[in-house]
Amino acid sequence: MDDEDETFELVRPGSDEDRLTLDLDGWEGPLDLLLTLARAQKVDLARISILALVEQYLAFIADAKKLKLEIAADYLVMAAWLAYLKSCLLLPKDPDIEPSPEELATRLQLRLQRLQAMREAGARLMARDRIGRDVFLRGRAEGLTVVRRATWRVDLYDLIAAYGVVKARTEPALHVVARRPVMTLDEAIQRLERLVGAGVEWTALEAFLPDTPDPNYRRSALASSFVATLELARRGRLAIAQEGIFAPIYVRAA
Amino acid sequence: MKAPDDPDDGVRAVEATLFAAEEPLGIDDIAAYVGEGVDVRSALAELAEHYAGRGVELVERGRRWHFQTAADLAHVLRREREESRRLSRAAVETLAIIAYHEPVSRAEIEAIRGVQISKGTLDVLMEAGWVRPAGRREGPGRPLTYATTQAFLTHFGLASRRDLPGLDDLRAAGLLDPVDLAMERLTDGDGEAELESDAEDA
Amino acid sequence: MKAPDDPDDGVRAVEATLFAAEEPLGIDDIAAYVGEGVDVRSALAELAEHYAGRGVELVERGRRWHFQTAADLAHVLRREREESRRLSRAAVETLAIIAYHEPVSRAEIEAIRGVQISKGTLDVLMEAGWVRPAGRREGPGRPLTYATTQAFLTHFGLASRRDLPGLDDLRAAGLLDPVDLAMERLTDGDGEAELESDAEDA
Repeated sequence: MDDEDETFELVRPGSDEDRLTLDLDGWEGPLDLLLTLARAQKVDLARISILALVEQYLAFIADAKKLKLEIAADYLVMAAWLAYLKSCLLLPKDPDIEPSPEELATRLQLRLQRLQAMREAGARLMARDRIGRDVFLRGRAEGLTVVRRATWRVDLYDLIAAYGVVKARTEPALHVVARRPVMTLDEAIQRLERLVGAGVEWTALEAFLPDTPDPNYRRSALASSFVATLELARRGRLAIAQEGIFAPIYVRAA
Repeated sequence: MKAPDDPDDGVRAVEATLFAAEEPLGIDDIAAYVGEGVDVRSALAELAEHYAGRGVELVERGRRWHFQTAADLAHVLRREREESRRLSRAAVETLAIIAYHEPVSRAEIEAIRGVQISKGTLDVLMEAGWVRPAGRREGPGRPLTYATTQAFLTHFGLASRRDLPGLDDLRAAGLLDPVDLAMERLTDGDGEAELESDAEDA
Repeated sequence: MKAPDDPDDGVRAVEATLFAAEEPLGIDDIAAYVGEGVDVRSALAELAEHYAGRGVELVERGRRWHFQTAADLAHVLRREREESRRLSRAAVETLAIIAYHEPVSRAEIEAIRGVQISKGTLDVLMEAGWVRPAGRREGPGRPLTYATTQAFLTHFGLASRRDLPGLDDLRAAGLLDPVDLAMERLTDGDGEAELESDAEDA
């Protein structure tokens, strides 16, 4: 237990909490805990005994369990893995095992070295002369000003076109509607209802379209009449037949 | 590296304190930072002399000291940047209405446009130098009226307002055709800021 | 009054501009204020020399320049011992990993630390303005990468990333290479390993 006391001290400097209430929150994961234990060996990480480290970790977890401390799953996963690694390292060499336990141990060592390197780098970074702590910027900088001067892009055409828009918007423009080559749905329904009448012969929808040279009007009439057939069929006034997709549509009185 | 005229640490401390201070400091304030051992008064004298003629000067105002940039360099610290921007549609329409109907009040502009104009629109036109207030109209409320300026004529290459095309000209040019104009605006697509969804569709 | 070593107006203008600026300025920024006729680069060199050893110094951080108080006067100016923004250990480590490995993905950071990054860690670093997203890496999953910012260099007093403490040693020791690569080196022995940036073993 003495070892662990020392470890707590190492990791939680300045912590004045009662050690019985300690859990594993003090560590940033199992790798962090391993690194702390490794540093307690007080040798270069490159020459550390992985086997001894594994023993320490497992002992630590066992102690934590005894104290009924909460142990997060990833610490337990690491413990299981280390127990496996330990058994592999102790058993006679089996060349069939890939990767070899030695390689796994080396990898662990490399990871600890990297974490250690970044931890030290972070500490050195934080210890630099930092603005607002060690060095200070000017307290009341006058500030530099950029005066933005807008130059507007607009020409005479924009101006008179805008006036045209205003005028067109406020003046009623009835003539536009009258000129549109459109057959409205109401128109189409009335027309179709009249033309189909009581005819019981299947007749192609096209036959009911108005005779017009204007292709736009013809297209509008076709669209409106098609919708009109659907509407009239819904009302039970006529029946629709079609042999296949895109085949001619036939109608007759229902 | 140190030259013989390098400042001593007391002077340096006073210099740094004044530099970092958020407001002008009195001698006592400075002493509270730099400590007992420093002769603040003589440090200030040394600094004032050192900075004389530089881009930054140490000045005393009402027994308080601070650094400030040299007054003759004020013009350096501000620069102008020209930004070419497209006038919003609301502004162009408003300008056009003023040009065709001046002098015209804000309420009249809105009546002609059929849409309200936002506060900034007239400001922008006045800032551009194209529109000016043109007195108040006699009558209820005495509304302020607006008119165009000489700069407006110059910018748009007009000798006078009479050069603006009349309604007949506009119609002949197809500029009164709402469908075409609506189409044009749809394809224009320059991201108008002003939202005017009404009255577009014919 | 003018001594022979008094600065010329170009130098004074650069001095005043940097004094007045609220943030570090690049050479182009300065030139935009002081105008065409000034050799900003040589003015900066002259100013840096002039201020060396004074209570206020001119420093370059990532190609941007600013004045700050001399580091050895920290004890004079430090108002309170408490750091206003105390970073968690996770944040410090994460910042170091990003600085020494950038651009680096989240998975790579986690591989080095052996734990997942908790939600707030990167946020805190980005909020401080020290870390920024640095684009996605080509490859499986196209992970987002992170890098440090100009403000990071400024805050930590680094002229450039090359100034990161111990960077050369870490690089020489291979400690900035991923474990897989280091492993390959160890087993191959010839040190000629292909660079593989993707994640280390979990």
